[in-house]
Amino acid sequence: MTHRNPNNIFIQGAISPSQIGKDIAAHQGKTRIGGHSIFLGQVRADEMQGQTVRAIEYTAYEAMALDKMHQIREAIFSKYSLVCLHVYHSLGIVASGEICLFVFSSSVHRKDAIMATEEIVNNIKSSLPIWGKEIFTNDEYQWKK
Amino acid sequence: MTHRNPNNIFIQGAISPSQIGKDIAAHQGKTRIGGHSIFLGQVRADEMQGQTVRAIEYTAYEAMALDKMHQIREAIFSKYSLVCLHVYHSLGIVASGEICLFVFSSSVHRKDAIMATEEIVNNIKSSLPIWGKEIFTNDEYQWKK
Amino acid sequence: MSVLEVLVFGQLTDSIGKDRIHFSYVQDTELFRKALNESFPGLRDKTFLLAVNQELVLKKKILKPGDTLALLPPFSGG
Amino acid sequence: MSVLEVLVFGQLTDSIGKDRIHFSYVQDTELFRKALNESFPGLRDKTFLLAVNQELVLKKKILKPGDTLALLPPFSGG
Repeated sequence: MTHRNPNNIFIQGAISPSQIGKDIAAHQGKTRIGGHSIFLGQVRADEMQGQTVRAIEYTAYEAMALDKMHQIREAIFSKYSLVCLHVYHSLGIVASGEICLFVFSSSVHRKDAIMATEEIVNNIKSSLPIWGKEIFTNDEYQWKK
Repeated sequence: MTHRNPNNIFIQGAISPSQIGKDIAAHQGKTRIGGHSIFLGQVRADEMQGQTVRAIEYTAYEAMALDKMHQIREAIFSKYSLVCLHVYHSLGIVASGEICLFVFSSSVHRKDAIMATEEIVNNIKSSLPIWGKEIFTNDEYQWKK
Repeated sequence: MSVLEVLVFGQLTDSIGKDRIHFSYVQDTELFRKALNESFPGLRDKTFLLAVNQELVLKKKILKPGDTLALLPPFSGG
Repeated sequence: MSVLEVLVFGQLTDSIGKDRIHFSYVQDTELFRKALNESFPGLRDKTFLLAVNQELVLKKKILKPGDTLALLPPFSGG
Protein backbone atom coordinates (compact mmCIF):
# COMPACT_ATOMS: atom_id res chain seq x y z
CA MET A 1 0.00 0.00 0.00
CA THR A 2 1.59 3.25 -1.08
CA HIS A 3 1.08 6.19 1.23
CA ARG A 4 0.46 9.62 -0.12
CA ASN A 5 2.26 12.74 0.95
CA PRO A 6 0.50 14.66 3.67
CA ASN A 7 -2.00 16.81 1.82
CA ASN A 8 -3.25 20.08 3.11
CA ILE A 9 -6.57 19.26 4.75
CA PHE A 10 -7.56 22.89 5.27
CA ILE A 11 -9.88 24.82 3.03
CA GLN A 12 -11.12 28.36 3.51
CA GLY A 13 -14.79 28.55 4.44
CA ALA A 14 -17.48 25.90 4.06
CA ILE A 15 -17.10 22.63 2.18
CA SER A 16 -19.58 22.62 -0.71
CA PRO A 17 -21.98 19.69 -1.21
CA SER A 18 -21.45 19.80 -4.96
CA GLN A 19 -17.70 19.39 -4.44
CA ILE A 20 -18.47 16.35 -2.26
CA GLY A 21 -20.54 14.96 -5.15
CA LYS A 22 -17.59 15.55 -7.50
CA ASP A 23 -15.17 13.87 -5.10
CA ILE A 24 -17.46 10.82 -4.96
CA ALA A 25 -17.71 10.75 -8.76
CA ALA A 26 -13.90 10.88 -9.02
CA HIS A 27 -13.77 7.45 -7.38
CA GLN A 28 -15.82 5.64 -10.00
CA GLY A 29 -12.69 4.69 -11.92
CA LYS A 30 -11.31 2.91 -8.85
CA THR A 31 -13.16 -0.34 -9.41
CA ARG A 32 -11.50 -2.22 -6.53
CA ILE A 33 -13.58 -0.10 -4.15
CA GLY A 34 -16.68 -1.78 -2.73
CA GLY A 35 -17.65 0.76 -0.07
CA HIS A 36 -17.21 4.39 0.86
CA SER A 37 -17.78 5.69 4.37
CA ILE A 38 -18.25 9.44 4.66
CA PHE A 39 -18.62 11.65 7.70
CA LEU A 40 -19.69 15.29 7.37
CA GLY A 41 -19.61 17.75 10.23
CA GLN A 42 -22.26 20.47 9.93
CA VAL A 43 -22.38 23.68 11.98
CA ARG A 44 -25.40 23.67 14.30
CA ALA A 45 -27.48 26.75 15.05
CA ASP A 46 -27.30 25.99 18.78
CA GLU A 47 -29.18 28.29 21.14
CA MET A 48 -27.47 29.49 24.28
CA GLN A 49 -28.57 32.21 26.69
CA GLY A 50 -31.21 33.43 24.26
CA GLN A 51 -28.74 33.71 21.41
CA THR A 52 -28.40 31.52 18.33
CA VAL A 53 -25.10 30.45 16.75
CA ARG A 54 -24.99 31.89 13.24
CA ALA A 55 -21.48 30.65 12.35
CA ILE A 56 -18.32 29.09 13.68
CA GLU A 57 -14.96 30.65 12.92
CA TYR A 58 -12.21 28.01 12.82
CA THR A 59 -8.54 28.64 13.47
CA ALA A 60 -5.75 26.10 13.70
CA TYR A 61 -2.09 25.64 14.42
CA GLU A 62 -1.84 24.58 10.81
CA ALA A 63 1.68 23.17 10.61
CA MET A 64 1.19 21.07 13.73
CA ALA A 65 -2.27 19.94 12.60
CA LEU A 66 -0.99 18.76 9.22
CA ASP A 67 1.87 16.92 10.85
CA LYS A 68 -0.49 15.25 13.30
CA MET A 69 -2.96 14.43 10.51
CA HIS A 70 -0.13 12.74 8.63
CA GLN A 71 0.55 10.55 11.68
CA ILE A 72 -3.16 9.72 11.94
CA ARG A 73 -3.23 8.72 8.25
CA GLU A 74 -0.20 6.48 8.63
CA ALA A 75 -1.69 4.75 11.66
CA ILE A 76 -5.05 4.28 9.92
CA PHE A 77 -3.46 2.88 6.74
CA SER A 78 -1.46 0.41 8.80
CA LYS A 79 -4.53 -0.65 10.78
CA TYR A 80 -7.18 -0.86 8.05
CA SER A 81 -7.07 -1.98 4.44
CA LEU A 82 -8.06 1.21 2.64
CA VAL A 83 -7.98 2.06 -1.05
CA CYS A 84 -8.04 5.78 -0.31
CA LEU A 85 -8.67 8.37 2.34
CA HIS A 86 -9.46 12.07 2.04
CA VAL A 87 -9.91 14.59 4.85
CA TYR A 88 -10.97 18.25 4.63
CA HIS A 89 -11.52 20.71 7.47
CA SER A 90 -12.67 24.30 7.14
CA LEU A 91 -10.80 27.35 8.38
CA GLY A 92 -12.43 30.75 8.81
CA ILE A 93 -16.16 31.35 8.87
CA VAL A 94 -18.63 28.52 8.32
CA ALA A 95 -22.30 29.48 8.66
CA SER A 96 -24.86 27.33 10.48
CA GLY A 97 -26.08 24.56 8.20
CA GLU A 98 -22.84 24.50 6.24
CA ILE A 99 -20.28 21.70 6.27
CA CYS A 100 -16.98 22.12 8.13
CA LEU A 101 -15.53 18.58 8.09
CA PHE A 102 -15.44 15.93 5.36
CA VAL A 103 -13.85 12.53 6.00
CA PHE A 104 -14.00 10.06 3.11
CA SER A 105 -12.61 6.50 3.39
CA SER A 106 -12.90 3.84 0.70
CA SER A 107 -12.12 0.14 0.89
CA VAL A 108 -12.68 -3.16 -0.89
CA HIS A 109 -14.91 -4.47 1.91
CA ARG A 110 -17.13 -2.10 3.82
CA LYS A 111 -15.91 -2.77 7.34
CA ASP A 112 -12.49 -1.17 6.85
CA ALA A 113 -13.90 2.08 5.48
CA ILE A 114 -16.59 2.31 8.16
CA MET A 115 -14.19 1.72 11.04
CA ALA A 116 -11.52 3.98 9.55
CA THR A 117 -13.88 6.93 9.12
CA GLU A 118 -15.19 6.67 12.67
CA GLU A 119 -11.68 6.44 14.11
CA ILE A 120 -10.39 9.34 12.00
CA VAL A 121 -13.27 11.60 13.06
CA ASN A 122 -12.57 10.80 16.72
CA ASN A 123 -8.87 11.47 16.20
CA ILE A 124 -9.50 14.75 14.40
CA LYS A 125 -11.71 15.98 17.24
CA SER A 126 -9.35 14.86 20.00
CA SER A 127 -5.92 15.42 18.49
CA LEU A 128 -5.86 18.18 15.89
CA PRO A 129 -5.03 21.68 17.18
CA ILE A 130 -8.13 23.37 15.76
CA TRP A 131 -10.42 25.79 17.59
CA GLY A 132 -13.96 26.90 16.89
CA LYS A 133 -15.38 30.27 17.91
CA GLU A 134 -19.17 30.23 18.02
CA ILE A 135 -20.50 33.52 16.72
CA PHE A 136 -24.03 34.47 17.75
CA THR A 137 -26.59 36.41 15.77
CA ASN A 138 -25.80 39.51 17.86
CA ASP A 139 -22.09 39.12 16.93
CA GLU A 140 -21.04 38.16 20.44
CA TYR A 141 -19.11 34.93 20.62
CA GLN A 142 -17.94 32.11 22.81
CA TRP A 143 -15.21 29.55 22.26
CA LYS A 144 -16.59 26.16 21.37
CA LYS A 145 -16.11 23.47 24.00
CA MET B 1 -49.70 -6.54 8.93
CA THR B 2 -50.79 -2.92 8.67
CA HIS B 3 -49.43 -0.99 5.75
CA ARG B 4 -47.77 2.13 7.04
CA ASN B 5 -46.92 3.55 3.66
CA PRO B 6 -43.20 2.73 3.68
CA ASN B 7 -41.13 4.92 1.41
CA ASN B 8 -39.77 3.44 -1.74
CA ILE B 9 -36.02 2.93 -1.40
CA PHE B 10 -35.56 1.53 -4.90
CA ILE B 11 -34.27 3.44 -7.88
CA GLN B 12 -33.62 2.10 -11.37
CA GLY B 13 -29.94 1.85 -12.24
CA ALA B 14 -26.98 3.53 -10.54
CA ILE B 15 -27.20 6.25 -7.89
CA SER B 16 -25.56 9.40 -9.26
CA PRO B 17 -22.87 11.23 -7.27
CA SER B 18 -24.33 14.59 -8.23
CA GLN B 19 -27.69 13.54 -6.76
CA ILE B 20 -25.85 12.60 -3.56
CA GLY B 21 -24.35 16.10 -3.53
CA LYS B 22 -27.84 17.57 -3.98
CA ASP B 23 -29.23 15.41 -1.17
CA ILE B 24 -26.46 16.66 1.13
CA ALA B 25 -27.18 20.27 0.13
CA ALA B 26 -30.87 19.74 0.89
CA HIS B 27 -29.96 19.28 4.57
CA GLN B 28 -28.34 22.67 5.04
CA GLY B 29 -31.61 24.18 6.21
CA LYS B 30 -31.81 21.61 9.03
CA THR B 31 -29.59 23.50 11.44
CA ARG B 32 -30.09 21.11 14.36
CA ILE B 33 -27.92 18.60 12.50
CA GLY B 34 -24.29 18.39 13.65
CA GLY B 35 -23.17 15.30 11.75
CA HIS B 36 -24.02 13.22 8.72
CA SER B 37 -22.84 9.64 8.30
CA ILE B 38 -23.01 8.28 4.77
CA PHE B 39 -22.33 4.83 3.41
CA LEU B 40 -22.05 4.20 -0.33
CA GLY B 41 -21.87 0.74 -1.85
CA GLN B 42 -19.95 0.67 -5.12
CA VAL B 43 -19.91 -2.22 -7.61
CA ARG B 44 -16.45 -3.83 -7.75
CA ALA B 45 -14.87 -5.13 -10.96
CA ASP B 46 -13.95 -8.38 -9.22
CA GLU B 47 -11.99 -10.94 -11.21
CA MET B 48 -13.05 -14.58 -11.07
CA GLN B 49 -11.88 -17.46 -13.23
CA GLY B 50 -10.22 -15.09 -15.68
CA GLN B 51 -13.35 -12.97 -16.07
CA THR B 52 -14.05 -9.49 -14.74
CA VAL B 53 -17.37 -8.29 -13.35
CA ARG B 54 -18.63 -5.49 -15.58
CA ALA B 55 -21.96 -4.93 -13.78
CA ILE B 56 -24.35 -6.25 -11.17
CA GLU B 57 -28.02 -6.65 -11.97
CA TYR B 58 -30.15 -6.26 -8.87
CA THR B 59 -33.60 -7.75 -8.36
CA ALA B 60 -35.71 -7.68 -5.21
CA TYR B 61 -38.93 -8.88 -3.67
CA GLU B 62 -39.89 -5.23 -3.59
CA ALA B 63 -43.01 -5.26 -1.44
CA MET B 64 -41.37 -7.41 1.23
CA ALA B 65 -38.14 -5.38 1.09
CA LEU B 66 -40.02 -2.10 1.60
CA ASP B 67 -41.98 -3.53 4.48
CA LYS B 68 -38.79 -4.87 6.09
CA MET B 69 -37.01 -1.56 5.49
CA HIS B 70 -39.83 0.20 7.26
CA GLN B 71 -39.33 -2.07 10.28
CA ILE B 72 -35.59 -1.38 10.20
CA ARG B 73 -36.25 2.39 10.13
CA GLU B 74 -38.64 2.17 13.07
CA ALA B 75 -36.13 0.17 15.11
CA ILE B 76 -33.29 2.55 14.26
CA PHE B 77 -35.32 5.66 15.14
CA SER B 78 -36.26 4.15 18.49
CA LYS B 79 -32.64 3.20 19.23
CA TYR B 80 -30.77 6.30 18.05
CA SER B 81 -31.55 9.99 18.16
CA LEU B 82 -31.68 10.85 14.46
CA VAL B 83 -32.86 14.01 12.72
CA CYS B 84 -33.31 12.16 9.43
CA LEU B 85 -32.52 8.99 7.56
CA HIS B 86 -32.52 8.26 3.83
CA VAL B 87 -31.86 4.94 2.12
CA TYR B 88 -31.60 4.20 -1.61
CA HIS B 89 -30.83 0.89 -3.30
CA SER B 90 -30.47 0.28 -7.02
CA LEU B 91 -32.50 -2.18 -9.05
CA GLY B 92 -31.48 -3.34 -12.53
CA ILE B 93 -28.03 -2.90 -14.03
CA VAL B 94 -25.29 -1.03 -12.14
CA ALA B 95 -21.90 -0.98 -13.87
CA SER B 96 -18.62 -1.52 -12.03
CA GLY B 97 -17.50 1.68 -10.37
CA GLU B 98 -21.07 2.94 -10.00
CA ILE B 99 -22.98 3.32 -6.75
CA CYS B 100 -25.73 0.83 -5.83
CA LEU B 101 -26.45 1.72 -2.16
CA PHE B 102 -26.73 5.08 -0.39
CA VAL B 103 -27.44 5.25 3.34
CA PHE B 104 -27.56 8.75 4.84
CA SER B 105 -28.16 9.35 8.59
CA SER B 106 -28.07 12.74 10.28
CA SER B 107 -28.05 13.57 13.97
CA VAL B 108 -27.37 16.36 16.43
CA HIS B 109 -24.30 14.58 17.84
CA ARG B 110 -22.15 12.47 15.57
CA LYS B 111 -22.29 9.17 17.44
CA ASP B 112 -25.96 8.50 16.67
CA ALA B 113 -25.58 9.02 12.92
CA ILE B 114 -22.39 6.94 12.74
CA MET B 115 -23.84 4.01 14.65
CA ALA B 116 -27.17 4.19 12.84
CA THR B 117 -25.58 4.11 9.38
CA GLU B 118 -23.40 1.14 10.21
CA GLU B 119 -26.32 -0.79 11.69
CA ILE B 120 -28.62 0.02 8.76
CA VAL B 121 -26.04 -1.13 6.22
CA ASN B 122 -25.63 -4.41 8.10
CA ASN B 123 -29.41 -4.84 8.28
CA ILE B 124 -29.86 -4.09 4.58
CA LYS B 125 -27.28 -6.69 3.63
CA SER B 126 -28.61 -9.36 6.00
CA SER B 127 -32.36 -8.75 5.95
CA LEU B 128 -33.58 -7.22 2.70
CA PRO B 129 -34.70 -9.65 -0.01
CA ILE B 130 -32.43 -8.31 -2.74
CA TRP B 131 -30.23 -10.34 -5.07
CA GLY B 132 -27.27 -9.36 -7.20
CA LYS B 133 -26.28 -11.11 -10.41
CA GLU B 134 -22.65 -10.49 -11.30
CA ILE B 135 -22.32 -10.08 -15.06
CA PHE B 136 -18.89 -10.68 -16.54
CA THR B 137 -17.31 -8.98 -19.52
CA ASN B 138 -18.11 -12.04 -21.67
CA ASP B 139 -21.80 -11.74 -20.61
CA GLU B 140 -21.73 -14.90 -18.53
CA TYR B 141 -22.93 -14.41 -14.97
CA GLN B 142 -22.96 -15.78 -11.48
CA TRP B 143 -25.21 -14.97 -8.57
CA LYS B 144 -23.49 -12.82 -5.99
CA LYS B 145 -22.78 -14.53 -2.66
CA MET C 1 -59.67 -23.77 -7.70
CA SER C 2 -57.48 -23.57 -4.63
CA VAL C 3 -54.00 -22.47 -5.48
CA LEU C 4 -50.89 -21.06 -3.93
CA GLU C 5 -49.05 -18.35 -5.79
CA VAL C 6 -45.28 -18.87 -5.64
CA LEU C 7 -42.77 -16.10 -6.35
CA VAL C 8 -39.25 -17.20 -7.28
CA PHE C 9 -36.15 -15.07 -6.74
CA GLY C 10 -32.42 -14.92 -7.39
CA GLN C 11 -30.57 -18.05 -8.50
CA LEU C 12 -33.74 -20.12 -8.00
CA THR C 13 -35.16 -18.54 -11.14
CA ASP C 14 -32.38 -20.45 -12.96
CA SER C 15 -33.37 -23.72 -11.27
CA ILE C 16 -37.08 -23.28 -11.94
CA GLY C 17 -36.93 -21.37 -15.20
CA LYS C 18 -39.66 -18.93 -14.13
CA ASP C 19 -40.11 -16.17 -11.57
CA ARG C 20 -43.72 -17.03 -10.75
CA ILE C 21 -45.48 -20.39 -10.59
CA HIS C 22 -48.74 -21.73 -9.23
CA PHE C 23 -49.10 -24.73 -6.96
CA SER C 24 -52.14 -26.70 -5.91
CA TYR C 25 -53.10 -25.87 -2.37
CA VAL C 26 -51.44 -27.88 0.40
CA GLN C 27 -52.10 -27.45 4.10
CA ASP C 28 -48.79 -26.27 5.44
CA THR C 29 -45.29 -25.16 4.50
CA GLU C 30 -43.73 -28.59 5.11
CA LEU C 31 -46.09 -30.21 2.63
CA PHE C 32 -45.36 -27.34 0.26
CA ARG C 33 -41.58 -27.89 0.45
CA LYS C 34 -42.15 -31.59 -0.23
CA ALA C 35 -44.33 -30.92 -3.27
CA LEU C 36 -41.88 -28.30 -4.54
CA ASN C 37 -38.94 -30.72 -4.34
CA GLU C 38 -40.94 -33.33 -6.24
CA SER C 39 -41.76 -30.89 -9.01
CA PHE C 40 -38.27 -29.38 -9.14
CA PRO C 41 -35.66 -31.92 -8.08
CA GLY C 42 -32.95 -29.35 -8.82
CA LEU C 43 -34.07 -27.43 -5.71
CA ARG C 44 -33.11 -30.24 -3.29
CA ASP C 45 -29.53 -29.04 -2.86
CA LYS C 46 -30.41 -25.34 -2.79
CA THR C 47 -30.59 -23.27 0.36
CA PHE C 48 -33.58 -20.96 0.56
CA LEU C 49 -36.09 -19.54 3.00
CA LEU C 50 -39.83 -19.34 2.53
CA ALA C 51 -41.94 -16.26 2.98
CA VAL C 52 -45.71 -16.45 3.26
CA ASN C 53 -47.49 -13.20 2.43
CA GLN C 54 -44.17 -11.34 2.76
CA GLU C 55 -43.38 -12.74 6.21
CA LEU C 56 -40.38 -15.02 6.65
CA VAL C 57 -41.45 -18.44 7.87
CA LEU C 58 -38.84 -20.33 9.85
CA LYS C 59 -41.08 -23.04 11.36
CA LYS C 60 -44.00 -25.02 9.96
CA LYS C 61 -46.90 -22.73 9.13
CA ILE C 62 -50.48 -23.53 8.15
CA LEU C 63 -51.38 -22.21 4.70
CA LYS C 64 -54.65 -20.76 3.40
CA PRO C 65 -55.79 -21.03 -0.19
CA GLY C 66 -54.66 -17.95 -2.09
CA ASP C 67 -51.56 -17.38 0.06
CA THR C 68 -48.53 -15.96 -1.72
CA LEU C 69 -45.35 -17.85 -1.03
CA ALA C 70 -41.87 -16.74 -1.99
CA LEU C 71 -38.68 -18.74 -2.42
CA LEU C 72 -35.81 -16.66 -1.09
CA PRO C 73 -32.21 -17.74 -1.65
CA PRO C 74 -29.55 -16.02 0.50
CA PHE C 75 -29.82 -12.25 0.13
CA SER C 76 -27.00 -10.41 -1.62
CA GLY C 77 -28.08 -6.78 -1.79
CA GLY C 78 -25.91 -3.80 -1.03
CA MET D 1 19.39 37.99 22.21
CA SER D 2 18.04 34.58 23.21
CA VAL D 3 14.30 34.37 22.82
CA LEU D 4 11.49 31.90 22.69
CA GLU D 5 8.76 32.44 20.15
CA VAL D 6 5.32 31.77 21.61
CA LEU D 7 2.23 31.09 19.47
CA VAL D 8 -1.15 31.67 21.14
CA PHE D 9 -4.35 29.91 20.07
CA GLY D 10 -8.08 29.76 20.69
CA GLN D 11 -9.54 31.44 23.77
CA LEU D 12 -6.03 32.23 25.05
CA THR D 13 -5.76 34.91 22.38
CA ASP D 14 -8.49 36.70 24.38
CA SER D 15 -6.52 36.33 27.63
CA ILE D 16 -3.23 37.50 26.13
CA GLY D 17 -4.56 39.90 23.51
CA LYS D 18 -2.14 38.64 20.83
CA ASP D 19 -1.61 35.49 18.82
CA ARG D 20 2.21 35.66 18.93
CA ILE D 21 4.54 36.89 21.67
CA HIS D 22 8.22 36.66 22.46
CA PHE D 23 9.70 35.55 25.75
CA SER D 24 13.21 35.77 27.12
CA TYR D 25 14.88 32.39 27.05
CA VAL D 26 14.34 30.13 30.05
CA GLN D 27 15.84 26.69 30.45
CA ASP D 28 12.83 24.45 30.53
CA THR D 29 9.05 24.31 30.15
CA GLU D 30 8.35 24.54 33.89
CA LEU D 31 10.28 27.79 34.15
CA PHE D 32 8.46 28.98 31.03
CA ARG D 33 5.02 28.26 32.55
CA LYS D 34 6.07 30.18 35.67
CA ALA D 35 7.26 33.20 33.68
CA LEU D 36 4.13 33.09 31.54
CA ASN D 37 1.83 33.12 34.59
CA GLU D 38 3.74 36.09 36.01
CA SER D 39 3.37 38.07 32.79
CA PHE D 40 -0.28 37.04 32.25
CA PRO D 41 -2.02 36.36 35.57
CA GLY D 42 -5.25 35.73 33.61
CA LEU D 43 -3.77 32.45 32.38
CA ARG D 44 -3.54 30.93 35.86
CA ASP D 45 -7.04 29.47 35.77
CA LYS D 46 -6.89 28.40 32.12
CA THR D 47 -6.31 24.86 30.98
CA PHE D 48 -3.86 24.49 28.13
CA LEU D 49 -1.12 22.23 26.83
CA LEU D 50 2.29 23.31 25.59
CA ALA D 51 3.83 22.31 22.30
CA VAL D 52 7.52 22.80 21.59
CA ASN D 53 8.38 22.89 17.91
CA GLN D 54 4.97 21.39 17.09
CA GLU D 55 5.34 18.47 19.52
CA LEU D 56 3.04 18.22 22.52
CA VAL D 57 5.00 18.37 25.76
CA LEU D 58 3.38 16.64 28.70
CA LYS D 59 6.39 16.50 31.04
CA LYS D 60 9.17 18.97 31.77
CA LYS D 61 11.29 19.54 28.70
CA ILE D 62 14.60 21.36 28.28
CA LEU D 63 14.33 24.35 25.91
CA LYS D 64 16.83 25.68 23.40
CA PRO D 65 17.07 29.34 22.41
CA GLY D 66 14.94 29.90 19.32
CA ASP D 67 12.44 27.15 20.14
CA THR D 68 8.85 27.80 19.10
CA LEU D 69 6.34 27.17 21.87
CA ALA D 70 2.58 27.07 21.45
CA LEU D 71 -0.18 27.52 24.01
CA LEU D 72 -2.96 25.08 23.14
CA PRO D 73 -6.31 25.29 24.91
CA PRO D 74 -8.61 22.23 24.53
CA PHE D 75 -9.15 21.45 20.85
CA SER D 76 -12.62 21.99 19.38
CA GLY D 77 -12.32 21.19 15.69
CA GLY D 78 -14.75 19.16 13.64
